[in-house]
Amino acid sequence: MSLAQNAGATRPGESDRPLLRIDDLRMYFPITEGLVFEHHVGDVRAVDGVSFQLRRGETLGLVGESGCGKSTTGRTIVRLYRPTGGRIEFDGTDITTLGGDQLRRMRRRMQMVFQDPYSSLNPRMNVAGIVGEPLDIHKIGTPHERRERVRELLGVVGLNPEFGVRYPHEFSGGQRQRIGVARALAVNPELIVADEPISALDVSIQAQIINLLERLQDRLGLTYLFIAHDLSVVRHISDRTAVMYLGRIVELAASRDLNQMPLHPYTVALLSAIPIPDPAVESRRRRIILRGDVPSPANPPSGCRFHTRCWLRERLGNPERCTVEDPQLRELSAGHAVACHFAEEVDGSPEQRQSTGQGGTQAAAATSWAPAGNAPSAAPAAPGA
Amino acid sequence: MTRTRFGALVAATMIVVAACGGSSATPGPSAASSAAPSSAASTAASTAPSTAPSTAASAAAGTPKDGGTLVAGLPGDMVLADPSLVSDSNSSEIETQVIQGLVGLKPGTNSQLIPVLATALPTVSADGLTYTFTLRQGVKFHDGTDFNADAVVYNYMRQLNAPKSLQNDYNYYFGAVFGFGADSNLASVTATDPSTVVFKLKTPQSNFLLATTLPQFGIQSPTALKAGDADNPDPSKSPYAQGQGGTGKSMVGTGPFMFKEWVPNDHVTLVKNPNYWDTANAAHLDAITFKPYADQTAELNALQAGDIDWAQTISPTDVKTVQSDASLQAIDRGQSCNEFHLSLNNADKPFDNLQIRQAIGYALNKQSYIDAFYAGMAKPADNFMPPATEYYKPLNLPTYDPAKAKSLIASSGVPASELNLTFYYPSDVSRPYMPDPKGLAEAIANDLQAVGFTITFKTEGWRTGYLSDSSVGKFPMDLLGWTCDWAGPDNFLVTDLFYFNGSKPNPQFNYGPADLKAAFDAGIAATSDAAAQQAWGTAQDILARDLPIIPILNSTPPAAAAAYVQGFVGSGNLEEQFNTTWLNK
Amino acid sequence: MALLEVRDLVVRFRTHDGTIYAVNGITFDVEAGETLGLVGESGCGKSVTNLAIMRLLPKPAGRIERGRVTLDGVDLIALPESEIREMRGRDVAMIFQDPMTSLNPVLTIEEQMVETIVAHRAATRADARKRAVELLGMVGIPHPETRLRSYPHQFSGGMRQRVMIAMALALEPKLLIADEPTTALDVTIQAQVLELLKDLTARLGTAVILITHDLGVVAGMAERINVMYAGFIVETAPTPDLFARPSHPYTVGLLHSIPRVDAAEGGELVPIEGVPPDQRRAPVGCPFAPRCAWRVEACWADNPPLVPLEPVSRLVATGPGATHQIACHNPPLPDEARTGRPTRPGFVAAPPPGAVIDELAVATPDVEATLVEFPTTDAREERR
Amino acid sequence: MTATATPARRAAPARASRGLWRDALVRLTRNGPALLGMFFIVVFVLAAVLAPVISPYDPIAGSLANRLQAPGTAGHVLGTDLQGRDELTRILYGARISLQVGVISVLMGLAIGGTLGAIAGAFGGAVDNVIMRIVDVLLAIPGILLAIGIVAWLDRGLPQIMLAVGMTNAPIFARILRGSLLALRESDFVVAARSIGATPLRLLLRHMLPNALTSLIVAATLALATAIIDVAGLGFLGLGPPDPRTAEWGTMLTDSTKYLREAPYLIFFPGVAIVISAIGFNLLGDGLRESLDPRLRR
Amino acid sequence: MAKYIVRRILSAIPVLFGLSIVLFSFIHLLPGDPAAALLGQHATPELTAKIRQQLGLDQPLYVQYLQYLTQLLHGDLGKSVINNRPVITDFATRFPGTVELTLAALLFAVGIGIPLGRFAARHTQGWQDGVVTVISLFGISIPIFVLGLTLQYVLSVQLHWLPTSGRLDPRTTIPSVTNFMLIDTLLAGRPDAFVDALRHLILPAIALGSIPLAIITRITRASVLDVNNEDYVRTARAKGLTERRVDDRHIMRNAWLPVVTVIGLQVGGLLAGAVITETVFSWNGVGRWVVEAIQDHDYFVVQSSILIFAFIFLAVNLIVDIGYAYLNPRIRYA
Repeated sequence: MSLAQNAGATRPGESDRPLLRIDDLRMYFPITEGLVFEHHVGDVRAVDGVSFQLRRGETLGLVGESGCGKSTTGRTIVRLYRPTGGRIEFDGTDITTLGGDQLRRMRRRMQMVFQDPYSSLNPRMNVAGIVGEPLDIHKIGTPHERRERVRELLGVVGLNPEFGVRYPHEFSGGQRQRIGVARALAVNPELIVADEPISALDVSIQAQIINLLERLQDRLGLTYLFIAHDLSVVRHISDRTAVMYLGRIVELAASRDLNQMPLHPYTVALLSAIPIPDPAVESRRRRIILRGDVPSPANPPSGCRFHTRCWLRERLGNPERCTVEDPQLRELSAGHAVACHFAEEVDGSPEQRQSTGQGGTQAAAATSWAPAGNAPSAAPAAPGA
Repeated sequence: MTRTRFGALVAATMIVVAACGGSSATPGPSAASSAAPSSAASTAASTAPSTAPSTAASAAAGTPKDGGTLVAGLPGDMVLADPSLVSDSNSSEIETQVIQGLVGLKPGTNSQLIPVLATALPTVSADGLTYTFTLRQGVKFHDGTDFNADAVVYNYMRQLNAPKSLQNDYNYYFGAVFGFGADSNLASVTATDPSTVVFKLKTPQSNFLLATTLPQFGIQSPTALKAGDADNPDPSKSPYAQGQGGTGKSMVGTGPFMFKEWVPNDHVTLVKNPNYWDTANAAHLDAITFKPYADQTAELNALQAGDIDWAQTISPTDVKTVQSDASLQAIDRGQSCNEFHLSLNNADKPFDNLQIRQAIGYALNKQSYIDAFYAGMAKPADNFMPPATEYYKPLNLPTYDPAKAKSLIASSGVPASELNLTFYYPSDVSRPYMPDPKGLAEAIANDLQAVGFTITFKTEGWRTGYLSDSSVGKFPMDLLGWTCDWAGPDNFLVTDLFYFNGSKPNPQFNYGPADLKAAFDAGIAATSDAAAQQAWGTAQDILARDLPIIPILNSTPPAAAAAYVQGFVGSGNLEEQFNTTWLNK
Repeated sequence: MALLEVRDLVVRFRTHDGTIYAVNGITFDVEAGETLGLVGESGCGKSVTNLAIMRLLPKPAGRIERGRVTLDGVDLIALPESEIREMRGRDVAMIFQDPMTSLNPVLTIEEQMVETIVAHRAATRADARKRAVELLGMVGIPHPETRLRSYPHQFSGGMRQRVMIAMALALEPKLLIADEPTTALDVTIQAQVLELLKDLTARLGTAVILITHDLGVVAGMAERINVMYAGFIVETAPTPDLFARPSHPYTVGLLHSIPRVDAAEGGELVPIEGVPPDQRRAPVGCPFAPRCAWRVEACWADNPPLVPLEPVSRLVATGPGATHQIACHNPPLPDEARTGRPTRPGFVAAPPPGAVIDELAVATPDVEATLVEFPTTDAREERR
Repeated sequence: MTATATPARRAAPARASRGLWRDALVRLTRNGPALLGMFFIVVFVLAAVLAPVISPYDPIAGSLANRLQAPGTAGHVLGTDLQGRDELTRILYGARISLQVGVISVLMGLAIGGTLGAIAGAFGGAVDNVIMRIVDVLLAIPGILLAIGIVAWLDRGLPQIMLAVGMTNAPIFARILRGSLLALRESDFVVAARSIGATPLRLLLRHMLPNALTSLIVAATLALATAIIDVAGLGFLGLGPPDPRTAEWGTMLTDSTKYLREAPYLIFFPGVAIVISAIGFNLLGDGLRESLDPRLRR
Repeated sequence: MAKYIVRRILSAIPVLFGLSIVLFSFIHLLPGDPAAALLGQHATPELTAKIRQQLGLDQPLYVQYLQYLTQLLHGDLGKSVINNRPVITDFATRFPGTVELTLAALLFAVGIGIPLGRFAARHTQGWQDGVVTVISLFGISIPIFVLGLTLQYVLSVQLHWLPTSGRLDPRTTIPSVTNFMLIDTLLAGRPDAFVDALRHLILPAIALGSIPLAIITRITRASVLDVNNEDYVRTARAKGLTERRVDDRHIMRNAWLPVVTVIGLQVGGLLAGAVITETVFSWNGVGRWVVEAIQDHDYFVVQSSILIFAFIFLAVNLIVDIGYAYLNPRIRYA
């Protein structure tokens, strides 16, 4: 089976099955204490009940601030950790507790791209060795075939195929990230978990990698779980976006919907906090400044985890429900789920409109300048549209 | 006196004692004469090579001044503060300053007896079994109690009836000379009046008086001994033996110096006895501090730096350095009372072959060792005992002749495979008779290799196996020597070398023909000088005939001192009294 | 006379690997009370510029080779060490990127704040302490009295940066240099800190040099922006001008490299190709030429000076009316700036002279070309 | 505006690609002190290897007649020793012993400590805990005492000395290796390899060990210096090789202290030999540290 | 902090436990009959049998080990086979000597090493740094006994500047109270003896301190340079603090941390070095005792002194760790 054949295709009889199904995934890291014998005194609830599905060929963005559990979710999915609870189903197979050879075989089908292009490549291996390692491990092809494949992979990610003999330290950050992508592609994976693949890169390089990932997806029919803290990047690349806060998904929607019609107070605040490279927009925007810091995942607040910082709750006169009842993710409109008791109150609020700079009376006309392919939406999103 | 060779020696001397005949022994030659120290010096002059240092006796010019502290370096620390319980030379050297016996050695000699706490040498019964001593009056122990006949009896009886646990390990010399309890050759010690003590022996014992000069037979204050629990079966629990409490509590004798303090591994301090009975020979020094030094280099360094005033033994090769330093003086002890030999186990191949043993004798260039390691302060040995020993005679032993050695090896018929010799040397020590065992071993090996032997070296620590393993014959060939306890032929030929255990010879050499045993028995039992001369002469001839081991040399180990140290009288047994010593500064 | 005047500043580092050409002759002014944005990617020289102003370049490697820096007319470079030290903290203060590493971990916040005040004012420790409490309250730290006794690690990142701000503003300096003050922070915390910074500096009338790689941050904060590349200022303009008419290919590239959160869906990003220049080489020609889509022959040999975008009668260096200047031989047309690519018919970027430069070996991804011959997976694997 | 006038832009030098090891080697060859260290080491290795070629004399057999010839005496550049053997020859043969004991003891230490450290670092958890407690115990015993204890226990002899010195290094190596491995276990590239499906053995051998090796190599080089000193120290304490004729520097020096005043050069030359070779390895070790980890350079 | 200390103390227990097993094995795995080995030259069949019984060698190993452990916990370290004194008695008189020596050496190493390291760090590009580097290189490359013998020969034997060996001029007698010469001389009201004791201490302390000196110099230099590159030092300078304050307060307070750890680790090296130093300078301490004991096969002494040395090493490192924690608020308030 060639990569070309794989591209965008589904396997027979697998048509509607999601490639990845995550159900109530929980990943706790124990906190131990003790003078002589360590005993378990609590957990860092890095991931605490996350559910979503990922269709073949789709990109799901997972966004949130540091410590929200997005990276842990990604790593748990590729089974770098053994989950504390919940279920991970890959292409119909439960891989939650898979081990040994079975897991190793499964790993061929899901690969990861890491954040730091400097630390994620073994400095003692040359590029050919790094990119070819998955082939080695899974004993794919003859040595000659592997060499050829590595050369091709380097070409695919935009590197000179002759660079295989070089070592990682001889490359710049962007080039290294390309090597990381090539490594992930080596065994024709179906799912790629990209864990903040661009946040360590210079601005001018980020676009190169984003474009590379998008093109590869188009050509090879890849499915991405794209993890990042930057909502604008996630939104750009993802079909759907999930926003995480303290180990939970608080909002999950089509990326377009999420940006134009955020329904969770946190998402609204997050969007509003992102600076927009446009002084005209910036000058009219009013940011929602969240109070304080994210609480510790070892001791999450009761009820809604966001209630300690929630602007909406304050506005609504601090309803008790927020501190008592844990809001479940509920679908407010088609494909738009949110975990907030009062999400309806968000919709149409000035905060919602202002969050993306579309508030106020003027529309796009007032925008001083915008790149063509990167322009603000023509009109403010219609509430509930 | 040196010993640490307990087990073997005990056995040896017990036999000697048992073998003693019933005749009286002459207590040393020209014993009671009070010859001037110059006689020692003249002996020294005859043995010392031209490069040898001046003797201390000749340096003792001028009028002695009183006062000052002498810091003396010794090769090791004192072991216990009770001389009756020690057998090592360091303890003995210290304790001999404090504790006196009934008789002693004339300063500067190894075998001339003089009375000390006795008014004269004892009268001996014709059968040689009864010795009667008349004691000095008015002598007081350092704790103020009186010295008298009861004290003498107490001291001997305490050792005779020593607790079992002390008998071999601690009361070594008493055991060696007399034996304990019912097995002892000492039948009784009685005080007939406060100034008379009578010793009765079961069999005559020719070495009785000479042996009694050792500090191990010194008289200590019974009061202090009792107060300090000196007879505790575990000396580590005895305040007396541990030197606790200072003057009058520990090491309490009658000598010119008194014990003051002992800081283990650091120093022992003695102070002048202001009430010494022999006012003419009272100490000049206010105090002596003995410091242990692990090796001779450190000791000499300390001497050069002025940390110490006197060093008991320095390496002979350093004599030149000392002489070139105007602030120092080297001290020649005059005559040798030691021997150094190459031990051969005659039970091992190829040492069972006389021609091989002789070949080894011819192979060794003794003079070259003397030149290299002794700075000339030794003589090639031509006997198994030093020349100053009674009844010594030259034996014309093989001298350096490698060609002859080779031809002897050839004619011996020993196959080449047996010419590989395993050679033991002690790794961590220097002795008065072998200042550099390692260097000597290498030089000897070199000579042996030159005539066709090959050498495999092995080593053990001096105290940690070398002595014990050597004494039971585990080594085919090794280096060993002996510094005399007393300068009699028995002390070298028998005690040191070729004693018999019943009819079994010393396992160290596995050599002992019947005629040798007969000669030894005759020598010890001899009641006249002529008989003794005859017997010991025969024994020496037999040894020369069989050459069971290879005597190498007799050395005169040098001491060194600061130039201002005066009046010191050296002695071949390395156990000098410091009462004549004074500081010219 | 502007508050700060920087003239032809050249900074180099001497290292084992040779000289690093960090800042290559830059000139700019900061007016009192003004906020100037200094934008560029890592290694463009923006931080070095400011360390040079403070005379805090790492010794002995970093050296100011040339140039003049005056603050209120005082030549900072000629100043003796003791006097420049006096000015630090009092006249010019700095805050840095990582508030964790910028605060001394073994000293309490109190010690660190008090020493700053005491170093410049003849204040007693008690007075200084009172002032510290006041400052912490001012930057929004709850319970300043007790928090003063804490150590840096007992604060969160955002709080630490607030402490840094309080410390920097303790003596009400005329100029605050904020070097990527929010880069290490989460976006919601960044919003808090930026708000605070804006608010306080406005209140105190402090001029700010805001260093950042994020055009979004400066868009909302700065009145004027210098875009730096490879140790040069390549474009300078009042903020509205710059965004209204980005005119240097690098500025255009930057704006096309990041998706906007308010952007309409779709649209591909237009990245700047290649990698930033190796600063161990002496700059020759335009430093951006190897990555530039608009480069012409002259770019390879000749580094264009910073000149007004349009002819002006009088060059205005600072303030909201400052002249828009760029350093480019062939600036993109407004339409091209909008698409991010040269659209002039028949235009081809000038090929490099001589040997192919290493960096250029990185090509656009060659996805199409290599889809044919991938080795098949191991048959044995498939059967299992 | 051209800031600096440099004649022409030079094209990037076409250079062969090289790994970190080769990079490090290149850096090493530019490190003056390290080169000096290597020079000393090369001299001593050559001395050790070529001793019989350089010197016509027998290092073992001597002649008392020829003893203590002063340095510079015809035919004896460094004089002769107590047994009349050529001192230069002894020094040359001593290099053999020192280097041999040094290298083998360090290898033993690496074998023991490396294995312990690798197991502890690779497995972590309880295994790590047990091994590290053992290492702590060994580390708590001051080095030379451990060596003395081992020699006292196993008797004197070159193999015992090698083992003794090796054992003093083993816990240090174990700790270094384990530390690096534990750090590497969590490093991104190891996680990356794990996510690809690499087996634990592969992770250890291909990813962790090669990266942990640098610190171990530096430690081993520096340990060579201490090994030479430790061996000499054992000789000084009288626990050197049992054959007194053995040309071992420490023993040579110690034996000569008795003759310090007669022949100070007999202490000086072995002393210098020990110091110079220790300096050689120390310089090389420092150089390696710098070149293997360029961040350390200043 | 208290919790940290308790945990740190408790963590030393398994090490001591392990150590006791190692040392127990040391005696019991000696080649041949331990009783015979213990007796050495004294060995006679009866005595051997007696010792076997005394040592409980006829019992199963684990019983023997438990006995050994019980004795240890009661402070019974056995008896010397050479002089039959309880090990603890001799130890008490010798140990202060070793402590005095190691402390002096440590003081020398720290007192000179840290300023030297700071000095070098301040002049990294200058010749001063080169000189310091060479000094520290020699420091770690010269064996203690070579340095010790050289110092002794030149400064004492040839120049008579300082005494060659020992702890006090043997002509001076002062009562032993603490066995710390410097304290005892003062207690005895003998300032002259105090000076003399100090003079005796100089050469051994230099010889012993040379290696730690070199290491502390290097680590201080490296640490100061490291900290000098830290952001907070840049902050401190940017605040306009004087260079001196930056140095003392911001750089050194942090640079201390690795130095403190290294100083703790050096104690092990010092104790090991004391073995050789005390031999060279005839210093009456535990180190020389161990060497003599090994030569004498006095295994209880060897066993006990290794145990005590290790215990001290652990204790010092415990103290150092606590000191580190105290200096480092990140641990203090963890």
